[in-house]
Amino acid sequence: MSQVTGATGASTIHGHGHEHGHSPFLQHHFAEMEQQFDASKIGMWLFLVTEILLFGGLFVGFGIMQGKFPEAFYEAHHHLDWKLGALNTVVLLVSSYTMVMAVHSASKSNQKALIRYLVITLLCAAIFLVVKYFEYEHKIHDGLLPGKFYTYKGDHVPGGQQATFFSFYFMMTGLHGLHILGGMTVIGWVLKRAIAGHFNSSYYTPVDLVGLYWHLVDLIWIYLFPLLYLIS
Amino acid sequence: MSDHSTTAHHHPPAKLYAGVLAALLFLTVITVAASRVDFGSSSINVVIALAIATCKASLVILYFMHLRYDKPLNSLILLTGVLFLGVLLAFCLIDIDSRFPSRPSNLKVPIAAGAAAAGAGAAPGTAPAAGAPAAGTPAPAAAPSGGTQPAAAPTPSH
Amino acid sequence: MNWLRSVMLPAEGSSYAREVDTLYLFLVWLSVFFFVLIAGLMGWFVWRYRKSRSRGGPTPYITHHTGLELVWSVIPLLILIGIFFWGFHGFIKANVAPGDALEIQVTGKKWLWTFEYPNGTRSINSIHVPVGRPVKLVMSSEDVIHSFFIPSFRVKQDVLPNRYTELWFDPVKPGVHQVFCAEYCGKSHSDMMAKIYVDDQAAYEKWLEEGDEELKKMPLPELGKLIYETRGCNTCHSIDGTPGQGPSFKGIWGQQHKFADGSTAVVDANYIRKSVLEPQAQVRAGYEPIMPTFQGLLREREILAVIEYIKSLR
Amino acid sequence: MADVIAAPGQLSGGGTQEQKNYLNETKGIASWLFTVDHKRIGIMYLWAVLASFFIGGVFALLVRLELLTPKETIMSAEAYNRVFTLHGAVMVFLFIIPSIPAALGNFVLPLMLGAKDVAFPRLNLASFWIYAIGAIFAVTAMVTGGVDTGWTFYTPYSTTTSGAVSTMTFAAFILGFSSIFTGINFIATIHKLRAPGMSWYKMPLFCWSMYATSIIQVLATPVLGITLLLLIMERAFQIGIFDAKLGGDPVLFQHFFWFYSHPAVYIMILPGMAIISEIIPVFSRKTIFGYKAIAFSSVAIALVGFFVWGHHMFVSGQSVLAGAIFSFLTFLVAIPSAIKVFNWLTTMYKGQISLKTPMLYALSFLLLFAIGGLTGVFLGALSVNVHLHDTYFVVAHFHYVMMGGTVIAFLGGLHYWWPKMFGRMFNERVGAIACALVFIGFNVTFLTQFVLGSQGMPRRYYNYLDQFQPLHAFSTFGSWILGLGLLIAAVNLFSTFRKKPDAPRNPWGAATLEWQTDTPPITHNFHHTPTIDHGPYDYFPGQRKHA
Repeated sequence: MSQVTGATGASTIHGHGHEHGHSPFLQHHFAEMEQQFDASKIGMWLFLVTEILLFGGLFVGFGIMQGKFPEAFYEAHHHLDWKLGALNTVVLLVSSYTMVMAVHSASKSNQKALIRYLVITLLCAAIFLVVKYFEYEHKIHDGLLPGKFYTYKGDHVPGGQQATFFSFYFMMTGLHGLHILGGMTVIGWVLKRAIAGHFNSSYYTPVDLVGLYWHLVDLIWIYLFPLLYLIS
Repeated sequence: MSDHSTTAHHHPPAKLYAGVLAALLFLTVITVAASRVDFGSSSINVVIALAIATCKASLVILYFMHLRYDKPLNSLILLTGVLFLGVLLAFCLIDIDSRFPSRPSNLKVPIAAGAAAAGAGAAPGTAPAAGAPAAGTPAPAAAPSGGTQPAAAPTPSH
Repeated sequence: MNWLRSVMLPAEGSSYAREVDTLYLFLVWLSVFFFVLIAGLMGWFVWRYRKSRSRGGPTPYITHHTGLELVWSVIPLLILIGIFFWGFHGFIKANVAPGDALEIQVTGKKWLWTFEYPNGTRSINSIHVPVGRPVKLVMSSEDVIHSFFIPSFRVKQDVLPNRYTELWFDPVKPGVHQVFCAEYCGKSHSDMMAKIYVDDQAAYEKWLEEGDEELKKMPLPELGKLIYETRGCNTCHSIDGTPGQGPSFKGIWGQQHKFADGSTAVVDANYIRKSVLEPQAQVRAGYEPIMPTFQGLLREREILAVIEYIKSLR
Repeated sequence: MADVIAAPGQLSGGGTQEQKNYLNETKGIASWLFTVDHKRIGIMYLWAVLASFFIGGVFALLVRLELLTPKETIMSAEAYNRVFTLHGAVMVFLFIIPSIPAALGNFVLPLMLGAKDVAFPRLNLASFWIYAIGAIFAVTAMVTGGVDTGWTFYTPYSTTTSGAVSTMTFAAFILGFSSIFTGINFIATIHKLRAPGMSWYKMPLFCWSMYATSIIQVLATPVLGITLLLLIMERAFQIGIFDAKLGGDPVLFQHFFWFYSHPAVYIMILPGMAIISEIIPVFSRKTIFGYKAIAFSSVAIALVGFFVWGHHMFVSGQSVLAGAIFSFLTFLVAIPSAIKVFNWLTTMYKGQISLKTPMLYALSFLLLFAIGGLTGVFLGALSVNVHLHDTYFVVAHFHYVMMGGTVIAFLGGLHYWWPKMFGRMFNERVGAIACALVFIGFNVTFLTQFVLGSQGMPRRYYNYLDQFQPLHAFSTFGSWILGLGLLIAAVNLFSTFRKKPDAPRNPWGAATLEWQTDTPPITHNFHHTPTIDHGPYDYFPGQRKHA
């Protein structure tokens, strides 16, 4: 309950209709920008926690199934190309960097740099998806598909747990891929608004929040990469 | 009325972000290297891989997501979320790992989906369960069904 | 005190049941005490401090009373911790079977229970056990999760498809005990019942060799009807013509039946005997090959009884 | 505001001419369906939730009617399995989880905090729309073949049975997001939009309980989302995580499901407690006893509630160690609930108690929730749980807590805030009769089920042994009385729309902020932002010497 001061801290003069340079983006039910910014940050972090728990459920399921069938999972992970995984990790880390630079330049009202960094971030995301496409295409070709579509014949460890591994592989990377797509559309929306000049040092909340979301997507990949690609 | 321009949100210098990126890339190299080395049992390997990933994650959270410069409530929210994810993992593991798969001493007919009540010595005549293929199922009876094998104790599933 | 036990709980079948009952009755009286305390206080406050009786002045401004609040937090906590250990003690007893128990293997399958004794005899939906000797059931399921529940022994254990679960009881006096399936498992979940006959040693020995006494004297069609209802035939074969998971028995005697492999045969004694003992050999067209074999489950006389019963279903 | 709160009834003379308020400011369907006003969204949620309650109630009456006699009474086994499943699913996902937080909470929380609206109004509207889409999926599942797996969707039955299981699980998945959005909204609102001067301990206890409920909604619902997603994947592609034949573990589904579903029962009861914490002090005209105890108990229930889900699985093949840990933690989570009941009881000591309809419902809540809580102790004790698990004892226990607790509190809150919402007073006498009928019908229906369950009658049984028939018949008669009582309460409330708004600004003389503004409130809630000079339960001036 540390957050006690809340809205009352700063402002003494209150009430209706007291205009003193309100930004056009201040919504009617907030007293001033600081309160609106904090509220949106709380909302965003709560949303990020729900994402962490959503992916967390998958990670826990994967961890338990790996605990039950370690040899089958170790055997199955050889089909994954760790070099492509590492490349994707680097691509996402760079995109995180460019995203945070975008937020930084937005806070400095540097519109050109903001637009440049957002475009680079979008490009990195696109590269990530292209690499992902190659990985999937290779798996589909070999028949390493989830559940009942698993037609790969060369399993050494009996019992068919490789299919479970690939079920988890496709669910985790698939859900993550969907979140990347979601992230790209949202960055596109922020880019459109940046070009329209909506953001300056006193109001760049959307850029900040989209940045938080993008870093979370990168965070999930940081955990996905070692757990899926580098089982030893 | 406090001036609500950028001083309200402290922003570190741009060079710090470049340093953090370099650290992250370096840690990625370490992750790949660590996976090459076998640190004894597979669980230790997983713990080390997770430790490195957590370092990278905390770098991203603290600097890229500004959690270090933000109001403490946001970190409290994140910590609560991660804590309850840990609760889910811990309590599931308490149950699933501490469950010993009990085996009957007099088991003659392995419990496989296909091998319901095969007759003693009579024709194999396996009557597979509704709809399930008669193929040998993995858990727990890896042994083929039917027949008079001596106590075909199934390999434990875990 | 015993009137409450007889009203609330089924008759005790095993020694373990007594321990559960004492904790259960303790909890009943504890709940009655707290409920009367709360209801009584509430009733008294509502009557004593009703609006029409008050003088209308400000009510006392009592915000908290640390002592009182500590009392009603710590005391319930201690009581509950006590109940935890009592419950845990009973739970340990229910989970660890004695070494010399008679081990019977149970298989749950959609809507019937099959049992197998150490000496190989099998039975469906009913078992006979000697009184005084603990019995351990080792259970697993062939399709979905079921749950083996014996109210009079106060024991219950889920039956899982991927592993064995155990349940044990030691019957104290002869009698018949009802078994329910307690985990929802589909259409005939409520018909998936079995019976445990607790016999004294002599009766148990006799049963092991040649089966029940009164079944011998029963006329064949009537015995056939009893087997139809108790051995699980009714869960798949109807007798009113409506097809279920298996074909209906109504009026099939003497009919020409087509099989999945195209061949046909007239329904007669041999046809029924073959489909009882080797159901997979000839499966009727349009039906799944899911019928379990009754080889070793039905004695010779019981198969004859089933044939007579089907013959009687004109 | 010199004198604190006028005694009830003095502030009469409400809406003589047609005052401008949130109901009549803008007209037309579009102004409702695309509103971002938290009050209108609350009202829309209210109608949707009452409709779901009606549908779920009809299914309940059908279940009880079928159980009047052992064999077939009015429907076949498959039909019965579908009806009891839909009763469970509709009541849980469509009614009881959104009912108090989204319907009453949306309306009242910003008013109580002195705010103009919730923190994210558009997210609030999105939450309602997602609820509507989820409800449509649920109805399609009902129509296209129904679901016969029970509202718990246990595998491997749910992955091998026919029927629209995937559609219903997808509906529950979508409804989960509606619940998450409400939770996010309320946490941000409570943190950032309290009126000036309203510290955390001057906030009404309703807001504390809503805060605790939102914590659970945000932390538990995503795990339900991923569990249902895995279930759909298992049904569609046999991915082999829950299916035993492919090496999966059905008990793992139960762990994931109950990790959400036990905190979900606290999502259901905490809002009920929130309303009781508001009603009892008002109708006793006495300040709440143990404000901080009740506030912290709410948050404690929310947090400890995440550690106890294993008591649903004592006999499911769970290990003895896990059983012991879950049983011990279950007893810990029972303490805060007990503390709250004792605090409400002590609030009434030396008060001036007026038995208006909301208070009657609050008193019924105290009795029924006490029984519900005490029977929970039976199910927490390990050895007794082995006998009582999956029997009618469990059915009676959770109906006492969910229906006797949350639904009775919901009815109390509905009557309490009805004048504020629609500006019309309901008939007290008819309200009292309805409450009495509901109380009697409820007890007749469910007290018998405790006996049924203890005697070993398993739950979800279509056909039962003849020895249980008298008790089942008695329980079915009770369900008719309960149904009648609810019908009378509904007619009593809806008939208020036939007359002109006649409710005074503060009919009950409450001290919380929502009763200081107009009845029904204007769109922006307050003419000018309220300043806090008295506590939420200070009914007499100058009493608050020490904060």
